[in-house]
Amino acid sequence: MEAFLPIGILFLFAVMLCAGIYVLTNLLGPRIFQKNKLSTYECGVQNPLFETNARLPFKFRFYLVAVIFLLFDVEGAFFLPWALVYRESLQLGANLLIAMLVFSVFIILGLIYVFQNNYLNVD
Amino acid sequence: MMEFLLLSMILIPLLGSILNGLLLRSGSPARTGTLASTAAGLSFLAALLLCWNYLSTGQIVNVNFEWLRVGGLNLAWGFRFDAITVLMSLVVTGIGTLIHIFSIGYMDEEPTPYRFFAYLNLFLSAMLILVTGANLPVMFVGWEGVGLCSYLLIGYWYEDIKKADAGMKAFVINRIGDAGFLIGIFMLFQIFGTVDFESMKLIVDGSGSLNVRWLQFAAFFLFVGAMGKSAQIPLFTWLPDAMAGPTPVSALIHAATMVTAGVYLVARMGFLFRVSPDVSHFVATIGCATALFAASIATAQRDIKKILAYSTVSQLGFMFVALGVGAYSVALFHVMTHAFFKALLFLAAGTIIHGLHGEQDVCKMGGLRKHFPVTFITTSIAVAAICGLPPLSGFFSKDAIVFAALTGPYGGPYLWAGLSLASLLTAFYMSRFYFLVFFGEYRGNAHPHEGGWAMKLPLMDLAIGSAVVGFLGMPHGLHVLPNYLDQLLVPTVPGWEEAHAFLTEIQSMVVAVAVALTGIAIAAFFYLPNPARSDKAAPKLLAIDTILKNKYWVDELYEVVFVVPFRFLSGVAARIIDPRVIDAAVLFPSRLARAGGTLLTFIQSGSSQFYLWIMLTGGLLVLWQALKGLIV
Amino acid sequence: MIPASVQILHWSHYVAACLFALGMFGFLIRKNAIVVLMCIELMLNAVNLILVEVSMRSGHPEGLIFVIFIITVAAAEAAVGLGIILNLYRAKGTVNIDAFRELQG
Amino acid sequence: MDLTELSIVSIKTLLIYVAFIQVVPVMIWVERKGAALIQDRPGPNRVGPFGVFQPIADALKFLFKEDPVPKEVNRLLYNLGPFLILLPSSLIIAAIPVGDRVELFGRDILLQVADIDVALLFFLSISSLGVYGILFGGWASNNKYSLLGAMRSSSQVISYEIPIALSAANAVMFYGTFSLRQMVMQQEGVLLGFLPNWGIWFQPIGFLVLFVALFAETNRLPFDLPESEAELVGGYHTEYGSMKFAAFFMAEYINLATASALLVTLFFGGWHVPWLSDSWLLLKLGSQNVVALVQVAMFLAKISVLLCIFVWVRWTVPRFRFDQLMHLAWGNLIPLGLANIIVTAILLYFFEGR
Amino acid sequence: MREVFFMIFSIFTVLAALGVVVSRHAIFSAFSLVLAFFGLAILYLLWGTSFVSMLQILIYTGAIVVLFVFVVMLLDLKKEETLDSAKTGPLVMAGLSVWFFSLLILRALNRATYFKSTNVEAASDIKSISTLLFSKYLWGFEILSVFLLALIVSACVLARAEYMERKADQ
Repeated sequence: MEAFLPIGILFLFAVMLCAGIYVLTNLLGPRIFQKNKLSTYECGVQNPLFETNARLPFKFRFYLVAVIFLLFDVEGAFFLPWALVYRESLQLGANLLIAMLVFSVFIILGLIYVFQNNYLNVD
Repeated sequence: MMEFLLLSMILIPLLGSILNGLLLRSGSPARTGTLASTAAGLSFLAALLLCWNYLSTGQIVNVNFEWLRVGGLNLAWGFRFDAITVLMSLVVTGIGTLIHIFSIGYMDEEPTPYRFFAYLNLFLSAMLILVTGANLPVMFVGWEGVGLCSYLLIGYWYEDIKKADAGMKAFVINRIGDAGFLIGIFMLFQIFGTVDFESMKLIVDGSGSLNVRWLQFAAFFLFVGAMGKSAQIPLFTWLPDAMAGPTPVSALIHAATMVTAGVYLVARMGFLFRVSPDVSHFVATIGCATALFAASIATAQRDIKKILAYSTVSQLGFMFVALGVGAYSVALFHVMTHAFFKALLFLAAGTIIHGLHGEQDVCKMGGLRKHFPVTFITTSIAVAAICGLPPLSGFFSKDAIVFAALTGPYGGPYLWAGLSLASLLTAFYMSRFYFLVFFGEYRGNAHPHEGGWAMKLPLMDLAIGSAVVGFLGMPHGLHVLPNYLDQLLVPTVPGWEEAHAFLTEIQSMVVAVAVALTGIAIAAFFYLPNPARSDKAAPKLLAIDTILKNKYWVDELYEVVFVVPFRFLSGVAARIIDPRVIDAAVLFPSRLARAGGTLLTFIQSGSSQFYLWIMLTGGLLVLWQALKGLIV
Repeated sequence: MIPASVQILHWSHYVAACLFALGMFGFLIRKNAIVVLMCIELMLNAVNLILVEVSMRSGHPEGLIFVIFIITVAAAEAAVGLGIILNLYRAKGTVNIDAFRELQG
Repeated sequence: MDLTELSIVSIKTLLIYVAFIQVVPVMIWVERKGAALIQDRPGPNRVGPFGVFQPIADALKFLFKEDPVPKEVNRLLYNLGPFLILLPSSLIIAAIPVGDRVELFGRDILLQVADIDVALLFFLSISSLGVYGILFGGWASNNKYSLLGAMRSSSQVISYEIPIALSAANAVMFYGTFSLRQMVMQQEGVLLGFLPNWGIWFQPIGFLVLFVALFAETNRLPFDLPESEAELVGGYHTEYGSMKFAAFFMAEYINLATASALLVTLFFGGWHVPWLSDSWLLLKLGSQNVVALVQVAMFLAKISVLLCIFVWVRWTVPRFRFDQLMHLAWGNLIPLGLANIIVTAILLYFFEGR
Repeated sequence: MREVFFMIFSIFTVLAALGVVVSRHAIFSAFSLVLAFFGLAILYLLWGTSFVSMLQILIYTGAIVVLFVFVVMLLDLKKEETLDSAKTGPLVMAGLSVWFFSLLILRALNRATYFKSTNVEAASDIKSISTLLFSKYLWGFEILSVFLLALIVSACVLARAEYMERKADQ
């Protein structure tokens, strides 16, 4: 647990840096606010439609990417502890290898399913 | 052999009615009529043989079948042929057969005659069951059968609503009487433990220690039954309306047989009435009142059948007076004689109405002696008989009753006076009828014609019968012929010894004849010279015409006293009690359930968080209890 | 309300209890389906915390294995839950829980 | 933890942190010079000799520029955006083993911020936090383009996290430990006579996957589609002015540095001088501190080589289309990483299994 | 020293959790959720399980909450009024009862015997956990893989990409 103390300290320094940046820009930067500066940048195209609701109608694909990432991330995370103990376990026989092979078979099945229905062709 | 005869006597008419009514159903009156008449004739023949056997051997024929064995009651289908049954069965079957023959002619235009004849035969067998019944329940079966047939026959032309109502009225009023009769039977069974005539007779004659008060009650209720059936004061209104039925029916049922059932009942139970003085007094007074009352109404009636109906009621009153005073044999004698001449009168009326194509109003007739010669002759004999002129049967039986009223065990001068007045009125209205119908010019507009021989023959037989029958029961005083009837009936029916009175028998006879002649004279004075204006004259003088015409408003009285309140009560029940009380009681739980239900819908609010909240609190409570012991 | 002898009880007990309470509280109060799911995650984490604390203090590492499994299940729950919410949103155009009231008597 | 130790540690972390921050201006200069070299133009040479002070000029420019905050912006998240990226990238530095150890003030100080036994896992976790900065920044600035840009870049970043995890798992399998320091320890000396004992020879594919994935992770050119000027007007940081905008770039360059540091520690022997073992060095140079100095210099040299490669790749390789980019991640890198793990597992079994 | 950190980060986590429940807009609750999980990770560190805390950050904060933020961004939610006062009464009570209930449970656990051991930081490092995971709970691990496959299929079907796509474009 002690090893994580420096990380805390580093975190503090990082926070100080960010606060510094924030404070400096506010202090030093000039404050000349004009109307068009305050409106969101639409590269010159004045389009009332965008004024009101800037939130984009949802692109469902992005949600799908996130879900699939979540599930594969979990599966990936399982590889880590496995990798750790794999090398010693070899002395005791190949059962961990087989276990992982089965595990990766299912992951591959998942991948194939995802690709077959091209859920991920994010345009 | 004799048992078979007894059973066949009863069952042949039943067979006839079944054949006619259910199987053959032929349209022509001749064929069904002859079948029905032969059935009646055979039954009459059986009755004759049985009577001959009884008269010759004195053997009382008894037939018993197993009927009911419940608790203490041991009922049997008992049929018995003793003295009284001799008389009654001869009257029933004899007159029945004659009327069957008569109605063949009467029913010639009817579309469904087989129905009429089936009912008639059924009536005959029911009456015979009643008459030959050995115990009260069997008698009651007959009693009900007769009531049913009277209802069916009165309402024979059921298309006409008035006739159907008349039938209904008769049946309902009879039922009231029957209720009293039933209560009487129950009380008798309670007292004697048996309902068989013989055993009851033995108990009453034998032991003296009977509780008279209960006997009186039983007797009274039996008399109520008799009143219903024989149309006495409170329950007589159905008889005049019963004239709605075809005339032969009136003749057979409402003159000769059924109405006398009540008399037969009291006579059969004579040993009981003998012992209960108060009831006898009551019977006598009711009889006298009915006689007077009906006679007075008859004087003002214009419908020929209504006159005869009220005369029947009054004559029944005479018979009940005889029963009331204790002269049971005299009453039965009058039943026989009255059966003959009243049936004759009705059949004559039938021919007249048939001839005039349904015309029943006396004032529209007149001078019919030319058109109906046979009917004229036979009707004159019958009128003479009913008025009580000496040689004919009516004189002997009616005078015997009048004399018995004077000298009977429970008789008295007031009864005698009442009866004399009644016989005066009887003479008056019968002769009024006689003069209006047969004398003066014909006032109607139909052209009268007399029926065929099938209709005339019974008239002649009955005429002969009503003339001759009187000699059977000659009163002792005349010493001409022995009183065969008393000798026949006295052993089975309690006799009586004359009490000394201010008039001897002969003197009472002389007074009776005088009364009859005065009655006829008054009628002749009013109606003979000018029948046309006749009706307006006589009773109007006495200003009671309207009262008599409207029958003392008795029907309206009943209407007001019974029908209106009953209708009001049922209305109230329907409008108020039923919805408010009964429906409310039934619907209340359902309304309660619905209310409860809506209360619960609050729980089903649909918001899942609410459901969770409920689960949470519930779970917490359970856990709290579970962990209570463990931690706190 | 709680008797004094709780020295064994540790800060993280209270944290776990608070987390669970807040999770349940939010779960029952909030009308937005997504926040409800977040509150469920909170509750699961409260359980994780208890498991970690108990397994560390008792020296049996099985608790940690449990935690790993719970984390996967939580991931599953989030994925499917959000999928369902998306369908509900597409059906009713809103994520407010009160809009979905079909399950009633 | 007494006070002295605490102060030593804090000074050490400060030094290392400042060192990594210095990378940013250097990188700016290298980037510009490199781009110029590739595009055959002189590049910045006005400010100071060879434009060495150009980065400082840029930094000052960013400081003094105005910082316009659009109206309907979600204030809290808008301001937090850039810092949410900067914080994780600076935290990652803690896991990098810069050098071996130094004996100062009688103590043995490790030349790395924190020697935690789950360093690689730490690296993975904290790098996954970087996504929030992009998401919140893009969403908060209430701008259609920035939202779309945020969506795209975050989906790109998360898609490339999985190959990193897989290649990390591969390395862990090979080295048998999560601690980067142990990994570096295992890469000492000479392999097969003529090769420096690096990890790359054992897992070339692992290196390749990690190398490409790290490019995407840092949004470097082939993968900098999300905020590419041509298409999306600047992606998720369009609405940010002055220093906040600069913060994004600082974070990017720090990420770049840590990524290359990770590559170096995992595959290029970390702070080991190639072919020479530490003991030999200690003999030759006498005191451990001098050896540490040499090791740190070697570490920096390796990192700078990689950085130059990054810059070189950025200005030569054309940009990926977004679906190609996703396809690369899900279709190529992940299966490759998986296959790599399976193959190495099987090989290890044959070589070492009984 | 350690107790101090415990206290700080406990309070930090609880406040963050409160933030999740109370915040007006879903984005803020998501953000405070991140902070809460971060605080929890640090708590795990304080208890000594570095592996679990890293896993917590990697999966919970790094993937699940990202998914939440994605969805929140997806449904452009308006600012919603969080706590309608009417409902707070009973539900505050619910919160209290839940807290009390959890304490009850914990007290019950405390009474359990195996708790008596001192807070030894036994085999808690990552290697021992991993070996345990892949020896005793290997089957759990395999079942998990099938479970995850099922999840992928179901998540994709639920998302029904092509249908949503058409729907969104309308």
